[in-house]
This record gives sequence, structure tokens and C-alpha cells, in this order.
Amino acid sequence: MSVSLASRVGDLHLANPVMAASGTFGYGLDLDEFCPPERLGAIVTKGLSPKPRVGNPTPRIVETAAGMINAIGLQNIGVEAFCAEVLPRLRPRGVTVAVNVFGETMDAYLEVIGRCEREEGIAAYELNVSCPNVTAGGMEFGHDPELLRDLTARCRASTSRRLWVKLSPNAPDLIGAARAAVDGGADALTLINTIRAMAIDAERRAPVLATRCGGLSGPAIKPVALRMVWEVHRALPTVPLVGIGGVETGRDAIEFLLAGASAVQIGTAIFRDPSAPLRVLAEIETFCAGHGVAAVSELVGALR
Amino acid sequence: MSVSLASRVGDLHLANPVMAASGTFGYGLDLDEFCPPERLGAIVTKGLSPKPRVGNPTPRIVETAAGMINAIGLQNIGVEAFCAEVLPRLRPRGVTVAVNVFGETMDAYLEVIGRCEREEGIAAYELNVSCPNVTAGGMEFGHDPELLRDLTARCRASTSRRLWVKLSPNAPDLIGAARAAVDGGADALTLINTIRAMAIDAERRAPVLATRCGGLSGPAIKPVALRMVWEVHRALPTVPLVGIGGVETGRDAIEFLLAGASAVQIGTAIFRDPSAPLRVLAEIETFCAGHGVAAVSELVGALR
Amino acid sequence: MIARRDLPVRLIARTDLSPTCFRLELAAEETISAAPGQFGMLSCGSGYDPLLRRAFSLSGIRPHGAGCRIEMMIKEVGKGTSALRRLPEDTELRLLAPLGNTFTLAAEGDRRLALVAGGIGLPPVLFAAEELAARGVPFDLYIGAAGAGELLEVGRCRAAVDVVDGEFVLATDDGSRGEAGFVTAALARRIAAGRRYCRALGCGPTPMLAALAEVAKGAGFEAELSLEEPMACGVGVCLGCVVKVADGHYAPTCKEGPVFPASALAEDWWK
Amino acid sequence: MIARRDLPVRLIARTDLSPTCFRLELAAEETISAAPGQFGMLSCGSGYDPLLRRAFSLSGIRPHGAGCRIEMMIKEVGKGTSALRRLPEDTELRLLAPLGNTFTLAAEGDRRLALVAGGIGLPPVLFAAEELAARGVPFDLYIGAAGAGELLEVGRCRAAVDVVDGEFVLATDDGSRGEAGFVTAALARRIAAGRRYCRALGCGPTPMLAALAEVAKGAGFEAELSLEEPMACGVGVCLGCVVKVADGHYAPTCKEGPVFPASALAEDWWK
Ligand SMILES: Cc1cc2nc3c(=O)[nH]c(=O)nc-3n(C[C@H](O)[C@H](O)[C@H](O)COP(=O)(O)OP(=O)(O)OC[C@H]3O[C@@H](n4cnc5c(N)ncnc54)[C@H](O)[C@@H]3O)c2cc1C
Ligand SMILES: Cc1cc2nc3c(=O)[nH]c(=O)nc-3n(C[C@H](O)[C@H](O)[C@H](O)COP(=O)(O)OP(=O)(O)OC[C@H]3O[C@@H](n4cnc5c(N)ncnc54)[C@H](O)[C@@H]3O)c2cc1C
Ligand SMILES: Cc1cc2nc3c(=O)[nH]c(=O)nc-3n(C[C@H](O)[C@H](O)[C@H](O)COP(=O)(O)O)c2cc1C
Ligand SMILES: Cc1cc2nc3c(=O)[nH]c(=O)nc-3n(C[C@H](O)[C@H](O)[C@H](O)COP(=O)(O)O)c2cc1C
Ligand code: FES
Ligand code: FES
Repeated sequence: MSVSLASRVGDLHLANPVMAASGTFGYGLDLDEFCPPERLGAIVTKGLSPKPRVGNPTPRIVETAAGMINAIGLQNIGVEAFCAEVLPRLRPRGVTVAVNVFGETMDAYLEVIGRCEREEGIAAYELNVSCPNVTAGGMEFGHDPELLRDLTARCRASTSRRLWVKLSPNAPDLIGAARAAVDGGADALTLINTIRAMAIDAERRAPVLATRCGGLSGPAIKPVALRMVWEVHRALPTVPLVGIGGVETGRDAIEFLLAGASAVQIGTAIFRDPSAPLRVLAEIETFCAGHGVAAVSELVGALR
Repeated sequence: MSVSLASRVGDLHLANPVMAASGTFGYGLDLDEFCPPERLGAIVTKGLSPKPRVGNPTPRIVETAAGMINAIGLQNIGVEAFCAEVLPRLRPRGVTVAVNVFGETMDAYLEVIGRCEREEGIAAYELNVSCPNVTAGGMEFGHDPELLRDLTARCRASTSRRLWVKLSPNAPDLIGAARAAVDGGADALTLINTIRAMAIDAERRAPVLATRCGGLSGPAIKPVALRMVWEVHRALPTVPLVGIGGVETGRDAIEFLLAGASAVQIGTAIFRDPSAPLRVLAEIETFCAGHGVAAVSELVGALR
Repeated sequence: MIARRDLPVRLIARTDLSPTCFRLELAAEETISAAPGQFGMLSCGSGYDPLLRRAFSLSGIRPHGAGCRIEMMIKEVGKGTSALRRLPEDTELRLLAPLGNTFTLAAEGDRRLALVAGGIGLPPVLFAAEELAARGVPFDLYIGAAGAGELLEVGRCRAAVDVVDGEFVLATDDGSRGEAGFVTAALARRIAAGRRYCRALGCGPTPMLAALAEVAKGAGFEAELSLEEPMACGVGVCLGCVVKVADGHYAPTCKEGPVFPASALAEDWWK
Repeated sequence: MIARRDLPVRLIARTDLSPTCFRLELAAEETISAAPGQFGMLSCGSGYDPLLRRAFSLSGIRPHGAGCRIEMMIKEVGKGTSALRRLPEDTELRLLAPLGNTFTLAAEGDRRLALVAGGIGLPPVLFAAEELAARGVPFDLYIGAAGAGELLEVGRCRAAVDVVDGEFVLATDDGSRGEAGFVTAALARRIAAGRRYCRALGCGPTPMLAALAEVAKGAGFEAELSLEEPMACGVGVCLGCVVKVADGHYAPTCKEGPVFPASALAEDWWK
């Protein structure tokens, strides 16, 4: 049985529902020999800032039970290098590119988007709002609905491209944040980002990570991510969602689709298996074929 | 080298820092042959309500990566049966008993405490505030600082025994909830309770659990629990904390002590190993002996 | 109740019984005694994934050196069971056993017992059959499976039945061996033909157990059903494994079960 | 750069080298070529705990049937390495290799190379030694360990050095074999006595590498250090494995390393 993998995130048509997540796939071509980006529904770039960023001191990562904590500190090459050196190589390949954007001020977000607006070949912006707003006392953009609506609205005004907002599971009010992003003009919501967590080295009596806390990802968080996707889908059934958090297999991906996600992103799984996104895609197809599902789109929000 | 395991939670002196967690050790004697309750710092009973409770329909549990989700629905024998049948058997054994209390109304909490007040041999009450308040539109007591302060204050007024409030990791504002509980008169805070989560059965296109969502526990949540204990300890350094969440080994326990917990509770680990609390205790002692720690109490909050 | 223990055990033998099922033999230093229907919670390796132990019925216990050899039959269905199928011999595991209650092994008057097993429901039933044979208590044995290839331990089954001159009935859904259709239908046919039983002891998929309860009820005898609910602790403290009983309460199947008289369960227990 | 592959490999042999260390031989269907200094990311079994692959230096590659036999030397220090020590032979694993850059194997003029290994830092150094021996490039080999029992592959080391008439220096912290004290001190003594090297190639604990960098700097030659930072992906996308380089930036050691000239690293790289 042939299965249609075509998917839609709002009005963005994708060849399939599997994307590579921000921060786990480089800028799109880093794992080319394992996972050619054009074969994915889309790729999301590492978070880009106006200028290159050196990131956090080390150690930056630590493994936990069925998960890992990272505190990379958003090290990236900067939007200029991406537009000048990477994008020109992605464009001819026909890759669907979502640019992950972050900043410590609203203007920084606008600066990144502004620079990208001068380029062809970007399908969407994904705002990483799990970033402290230095001008607002370090409160994360994603934690304050007011701030989030504002940020989204200003980004919205600066581009006619699709705007996705990536929700933080640490926000005090998940649904409130989701509403604020949508009110601000988001076309879709990506969830979830990492869960704030900590690892301690009993030998040194010190936190393992240089920054003490970091973000938990991997299979450990899948049950929380699924719950959040389902909750947001129930609260805002018409808003397109991109599900992420611990997806390792096609079955995991299908669980997210059932919960209400229109597509999924693969993050930490790529570290275990650089071709994980393609494997997940193949497993989705096999599952559908084996279960008489003619089109993956049938599964979106089909939870009983 | 001999190690002093003596611990204190506020003014409650414990033989050691290891307790069995609520809902994972029955009422104290259920696993007697594997883990005699008097050998633990304390045992926390399954949550007690004024009347017996049948609990949720099935399935109630599902395993996840390095964790499990449960939706038992607080099935319990009721405070009367506990006081009449169980407590009399715990008392002569010299067990340090903490009674876990919950209710769907404030009065229900007070009713449970009121009944217990007529009995000897209870060291503390631990309020499970991860319970929807039916009279307040189902908002969980632990999610609304006002409500939580109120509940704690009313319980405080009804007993001179130690009062612990068990914080929910799902609360919008963890520190706010912690403050509210302390303002209300809590002697100590237990954290964390389970994290709201969901599992989906792709075959049936339905949630695995009858109640759809449940609470995630086990090693998967340890990094989140450690972070929360550390955050609350930093915000309220003088407030005694009881750490819980994914403790499986003595090393895990020591990490919680370093983060600021005065004692730890063992929950899900008991399902893997019915004598887990004793094993953890032995491992703590070995660690201390091997690291020149003369008294576990030295470790509390000793994180660099 | 026979004392529960958390035994260090060593994997001493694994034998394939079918394309999906295998027999596991575990050696313990100390001896335990257990009765048919009881089960154990077995660790599936180190690490936290899989996290929980798995429940398996005991299908037999024999002396082994100073201790005992504990036998289980396992079907590979997921993480834990596939790990168990791959562990090297001599791997050290933990087994919490014996747990739960047991089948009633006595017959009444001249009526025989009907032992009924579906698929991997065989282990406790075979244990019961061999125990009954040893005691000379008469019974018929019905075993069913999806197809011939999934019928387990047919030789041992027949040997046990023969001891008490009982009937050994095989049934397969696809008719590839024995009678075609469900094993409970084979039982019903014999009852319709006038056979009388004092009690049925059954283990298998929930639909089969529900059908067995129906048949037994219709014929006026009790059916003892060995249930399979997802378990976390196996020792009565998590309350995850409950089944709804007649009075509407939820009983932990690991402690008050796994064997329940059908009459003690709620009408909709299997839903 | 030699093409990276994600190879299905089969565990064909495991040999103890010391109380804590063992050699692993993995068979791959296809052939890969790798140079000393490069490493691989090896899965440690199924399941999500441990979650990530582990990084191990390649200590040698030989033809094996139509494919190749990849050799690693591993010290048991935690979850993953103890799982690897217990996996049954013939277990299928995945190896992402070859990864990272390599040591510079050429000597300059009449100056020899100083190869320096501490403890389980030996694998890439031994690979380099055997490669240099094969090419006839002169070198001395210094290997150190906590005690005699933890000195690995002494025979192979000596054999390689002998080919090029180099000196083979053993050092143990407790003096139980070879010279007492750190291996870098043994190197320093030779340099003080007038020996000249064109370059040092080192791998071992961070403090040893820092000491080696000092010694080399003092003697005016470059030290190439093979670093060990915690890694998640091994292929340059997670940015977890970075080290601070001279210009203050953080470079992913899995991609721009694991081998760095000491002069390219920030002053405080090891802090
Ligand atoms: C009292 C009792 C006796 C049993 N006896 C046997 C036996 O003799 N032979 C045998 O092969 N199986 C038996 N089972 C079923 C066996 O426990 C499951 O097949 C096994 O737990 C599946 O684990 P898994 O990791 O391979 O499957 P997964 O699907 O990966 O397991 C996921 C989770 O679901 C639980 N689970 C899955 N299937 C079942 C099930 N059928 N019953 C209970 N929990 C389940 C697992 O314990 C685990 O927690 C028995 C179950 C019970 C409760
Ligand atoms: C480029 C490179 C080459 C290496 N070569 C070898 C080798 O040839 N032989 C050998 O025995 N070891 C080598 N190591 C170290 C090896 O990767 C670790 O010992 C191993 O990952 C420990 O895993 P574990 O689960 O047993 O320990 P755990 O402490 O349980 O590991 C926990 C986490 O910390 C990480 N970790 C722990 N120790 C180290 C370490 N020293 N370096 C990097 N990550 C670590 C693990 O990868 C894991 O993510 C190398 C490391 C790197 C980066
Ligand atoms: C090492 C690492 C780096 C990440 N960097 C980013 C980032 O730059 N921007 C972002 O929005 N999310 C980032 N994330 C979050 C992931 O995109 C994803 O939301 C999260 O890891 C959960 O998904 P997973 O469990 O599949 O990894 C990063 C995650 C990891 C592990
Ligand atoms: C099956 C089960 C039942 C529980 N019942 C209760 C309860 O009645 N009251 C309560 O406060 N917490 C209850 N908990 C939460 C635990 O006490 C503990 O807070 C949580 O499981 C995290 O710790 P752990 O990871 O060590 O299990 C229960 C947890 C589980 C798994
Ligand atoms: S499995 Fe825990 S109560 Fe039965
Ligand atoms: S390990 Fe991921 S970038 Fe080096």
C-alpha cells in the first residue's frame, strides 16, 4: 500500500512531516552524508543571532537517564555568515528551511529576521523565546504572555513569511503563552523546547554544567511533550502545531501527530543516530502501510 | 570510618535521611519483610482522605523511558481505617510516621488531620496539594498561591504537629507556591510530586491511561527535581526541604542533599527493588565513609 | 501466604518453544516453594530502560544444588521480553517471588477440573496440570493458540493429562492443528455433549478468559481466571494492577490475584 | 577528510588488558581507513539508558574478510563502558567512524617524535607508534600509568619502538614498574639531559596533557594533544564537546580535534 506523506503546517506544504530540530542538525548540511536535508519535510537551523556567539563555558552537556542536559549557550555563526555562506548552498538543493531566531532584545530578533528578509529560500522563522530578555530584567520572552505577544507582533510586522513560535515547557502558563503567540500573529507553534534541569557531581560537590542548570531533552521528556502538545491542541484546535520532545522512532512521531501535531521535529535522537530523521520517516511510512493509513495527514489530531 | 546518619527536618530528628515516599510504600508495613519501616528515617503513608476512595478506572500505569506515568486516583483505605488498623501496629515498632493528606475541599484536609489528631504516633502531616479543589472550579490547591497559603494556614491552625507541604512541579510559580506554603505556616516543603504527562497508544489511537494524563516519576525526572530543590533552597535557604524525584541510588540521594534537601524520599525505585530505601541508605553510608564525610548533615546544601 | 523473597538468580538455560516464545530457567541459591498461579517479578537487565521488572507466571520449580531451578515461559512482545531473549547465559537477575495467590487444585466428587490455556497463558496452567497429575487429581486440558506453530510444550501437556486419563484438547484459531476455532468453543462443545466439570482453571488473553467465564457460568461451575494487568511493583503498593471486583472496588491483582473466581469480578471487569 | 560512516559492527572479540581495561575488536562488512588520533562513536546497547554513544579512539584497523576489523581499548569507568564489557560476543552495535582529525606523523630533520601516553590514553598513541614504525619514522615512546598493573600492551609498544631503535620509557606513579612518577617528568628528564624532539604526540588525563604542553613549550617544540571532552553527537552538531582555543572561541573537539597543537589552545583550556 502506498502512503501519502505530504503534510501541511498551516499553509506550508511539506513533502513529509519530519523535520530536523534546531541545535541538533547544524545549519542543514553538516550531516549531509547521513541525512540529505532535501529529503526532510524541513530543517530548522541552529538558533541565529545578529552577531556570532561564542556560547557558554564548559562542561556544556551531561547525560541523564534516557536524556541529556545541555547548556550550549546558543553558540552560532551569526545570521550574516548563515545568509552569505550556508543559505546559498541550501537553496539549489531545494531544502525547506526554517530559520531559528533568538535574541536578548526584541531588536535582536528583528535584526536577524531583517537580514534574512533580503534572502530567497527561507520558508519560515521559528522564534526561540526561551531566551532571557536583558532589557526586561532577564525574564524569558516566552514566560510573559504580554512580552511574547509583543515580540511576536513585532516580528509579524517585519515579515510576510511564516512565523512559528517555539514554546517553552518552563513557562508558568503554557496555554496563555500559546494564546499570546497566536494573538501576536504566529502561524504555528513548535513545542516543546528543553525542560530546565540540573545535574550534580557528588564527587566535586558541584553542578556538572558550568552554567549549573541547562535544558533536558531526549526520550525522558517525551511524556511531558506529548501532554503539552495535546493540551495546546485541545485549547487551540485550529492552530497548527509542530511537535517535538524525545522523538526517536516512527511510533513516537505518530503519537505526536495523534496528539495534534501537524509535523514533528527530531532533536537529540540525531546524536544517537545521524540519520534518525530518515529512519523515523521510513518507520512512519511502514506503520501507516501496516495500519491502512493512506495519508499521514489523517492521523493529525486523530486521538480518540 | 563511622558515619553519623542522623538528620533533621526542621525540629524533627531522624535516625537517617531516607524516607519511603507516599503512594509507593503502602501504609508502612506492606513491605515489612524487605524494608522494616523503623529502619528508615521516616515513612510517608499513601495519601489519606476522610473516606475510603476507589480510585481511577484502569489502565492506571504505563512505563516510559526511565520512568512511569501513574493515575491511581488516590485510592486509599481512608483515615479511619488507617488510624484504627494500621497505626496501632506502627506505633509499637517505633516508626516515624508522616501522614500524607489530601482532599477535594479544604474541609476534607481538616477532617483527615482532625481524625489523626486523636492518635499518638504521628510525627508530621504531609499535604499533597496536587489535587483539584472541587469547590474552586477544580484548580489544584498547589497551583494558586492564595489558595495554598489559605489551605496551609487552616491546617496549621488545626494541629501543633509538623506540617509539610508537598509541592507540585506543575505549579505555574514554584517559588511563589513555596513562599505561600511557608507563609501559611509550613514547617518544611517536600518536592517534587509527579510531572503531568501523557502516553499514547498508536495502535488504538487513544491515550494509554483511562484518565488520559497522569504523573511522571522515576529516574527520568531526577534532573528536573534536583533543579527545583536547588531553586527553592536558593530562594528560601532557611526552609527545610525533603527532596524527591527519581532517587534510585545513594549517589542520587547525596545529590539532593547537596542541592539543599535535609532528607530524601524514595518512590518509584521501590517498585524496582522493594528494599531500595535500605539499599540507598547503605550506599549513602558507604559514600560518606569513602569521602571522609563524618556526618551526612554536612552535605545538606553544601553544593559549591 | 508463602514468604515473598527478592532472589538473586542466574540465567542458566533458555530454550525456544516457538517462533515467539522461549523457556527461561533461573537458578537460585535458596529454595522457594510456590504453587500454580503464582508469579514472579523479574528484572530485565541493568540500566533504567526498561525501568520496571516484568511479571511472569512460574511454570515449575525443581531442586537445583542447594537451591532451586525456577522455570518460566516467555513470549517476546516488547522491550523487556526481547532483552530477556538476548541476555547472555549466567547473567545475574533479580526475581521477586513467589507472588500472588494460586489456583484451587482440588476436584469435587466425581467431577473433573477443566484446565484451559490460550497462547502464552500456558505456564500457570501447565504448572497446575503437572501438580494435579502428581496428586492424581483428574482433569481435562484444553490448550489453544493462533496456529500450530504457537502451541507450546504439547508433549509435557499430554504426558500430564495421561497420568490422570484426562482428555487433551488442542485448538487453533486457523485450524492448522487440533480443533479449529477458540479453545473455549472446544470446551463448550464438550459441555454441550454432557461433560461435567467442578471448576475451570484458565489463563490466556482477556477475551478468552471472558469467554471461559461465560461458558462456565452457563454450565453452572466456577471459573478461576489468572489475570494479566500491567504491574509496577508486584507487591501491592502501587495499586496500578487493579481489577474491578463485584462490589465495585478495585483490587490489586498482584496481591488478591492474579487468580480470581469469575464470580468475584465485576460484570465489566474485562472492559 | 576521510568519509564518516555509520557502520553496523559485530563484537567479535574482547580481551582483558588490565583489571580495568579491555580490548574490543569489532568486525565491519565494509572497509574504512582511519589514521592515528581519529575516533569512533560506539553504541553501548539498545534501550535509552545509556542514551548516547560513547567516544573511543581507534587503536588499529586490519582487513577482515571483505571488510575490516576495528580495534579499540576501553577502560571501564561507568554505565556505557561496563555495558560494553558485558555484552555477549556477536552483539550487533553501531560505530560512527572515522571521526575527527589526526596526529602529524612526520618527523623533521634528525629530530625524533616523542609519543606520550597516560593510562587509557594509549590507544591513539599506540596506533601512531605502529604506523610510524611501519613508515620507519623515528620516535621514542613514553607510557605511564598509576601502577604496573595498569600499563597496557607493553609488548606491542616495545615491538613498535624497536623497529625504529627508539627508546621505550615506562613510568608508574607508584614506581611499581619503570621510572617512578609522572611520565611527563620522565620526558622532562631526557630533555634536560639534552635530548631533542621535533614534536610530541600525547594522549591521557587532562593534567598530564597540560604538563606535556608545559614541557614541550619549555623545550621549544610543539605538543599535539588528543583531548577528551564529553560528547553527544561526535559529528559537530551539538557543540557540547568544545574546548577554548587561542582566539577565545570554542571549537568542537569532535570535528576540529580531538588533536590540537598546544599552541592553538587557550591558556586556560584545561581549567
Ligand atoms: C501475573 C502475570 C503473569 C504473567 N505471566 C506471563 C508468562 O508466564 N509469560 C509471558 O510471556 N508473559 C506473562 N505475563 C505478561 C508479561 O508480564 C508481559 O508480556 C511483559 O511484561 C511485557 O513486557 P515487555 O517489556 O516485553 O513489553 P512492553 O510492551 O514493552 O512492556 C511495556 C509495559 O507494559 C507492561 N505489559 C505489557 N504487556 C503486558 C501484559 N500482557 N501484562 C502485564 N503487563 C504488561 C510491561 O510490564 C511494561 O511495564 C504475565 C503478566 C502478569 C501480570
Ligand atoms: C575523542 C575521545 C576519545 C576517547 N578514547 C577513549 C579510549 O580510547 N578508551 C577509553 O576507555 N576511553 C576513551 N574516551 C573516553 C570515553 O569516551 C569515556 O570513558 C566513556 O564515554 C565513559 O562512558 P561511561 O558511560 O562508561 O561513563 P559515565 O561516566 O557513565 O558516562 C557518563 C557520560 O559522560 C561521558 N564521559 C564520561 N567520561 C568521559 C571522558 N573521559 N571523555 C568523554 N566523555 C566522557 C560519557 O560519554 C557519558 O555521556 C575517549 C573520549 C573522547 C572524547
Ligand atoms: C544540544 C542542543 C542544542 C539546542 N539548541 C537549540 C537552539 O539553538 N534553538 C532552539 O530553539 N532549540 C534548541 N534545542 C532544543 C531542541 O530543538 C528541542 O526543542 C529539544 O531538544 C527537545 O527535543 P528532543 O528531545 O528531540 O531533543 C537544542 C537542544 C539540544 C539538545
Ligand atoms: C504509583 C504512585 C502513587 C503515588 N501516590 C502518591 C500519593 O498518594 N500522594 C503523594 O503525595 N504522592 C504520591 N506519589 C508521588 C510520589 O510520592 C513522588 O512524589 C513521585 O513519584 C516522584 O518520586 P519518585 O520519582 O521517586 O517516584 C505517587 C507516585 C506513584 C508512582
Ligand atoms: S503491581 Fe503494584 S499493586 Fe499490584
Ligand atoms: S560532540 Fe557534538 S559537536 Fe562535538
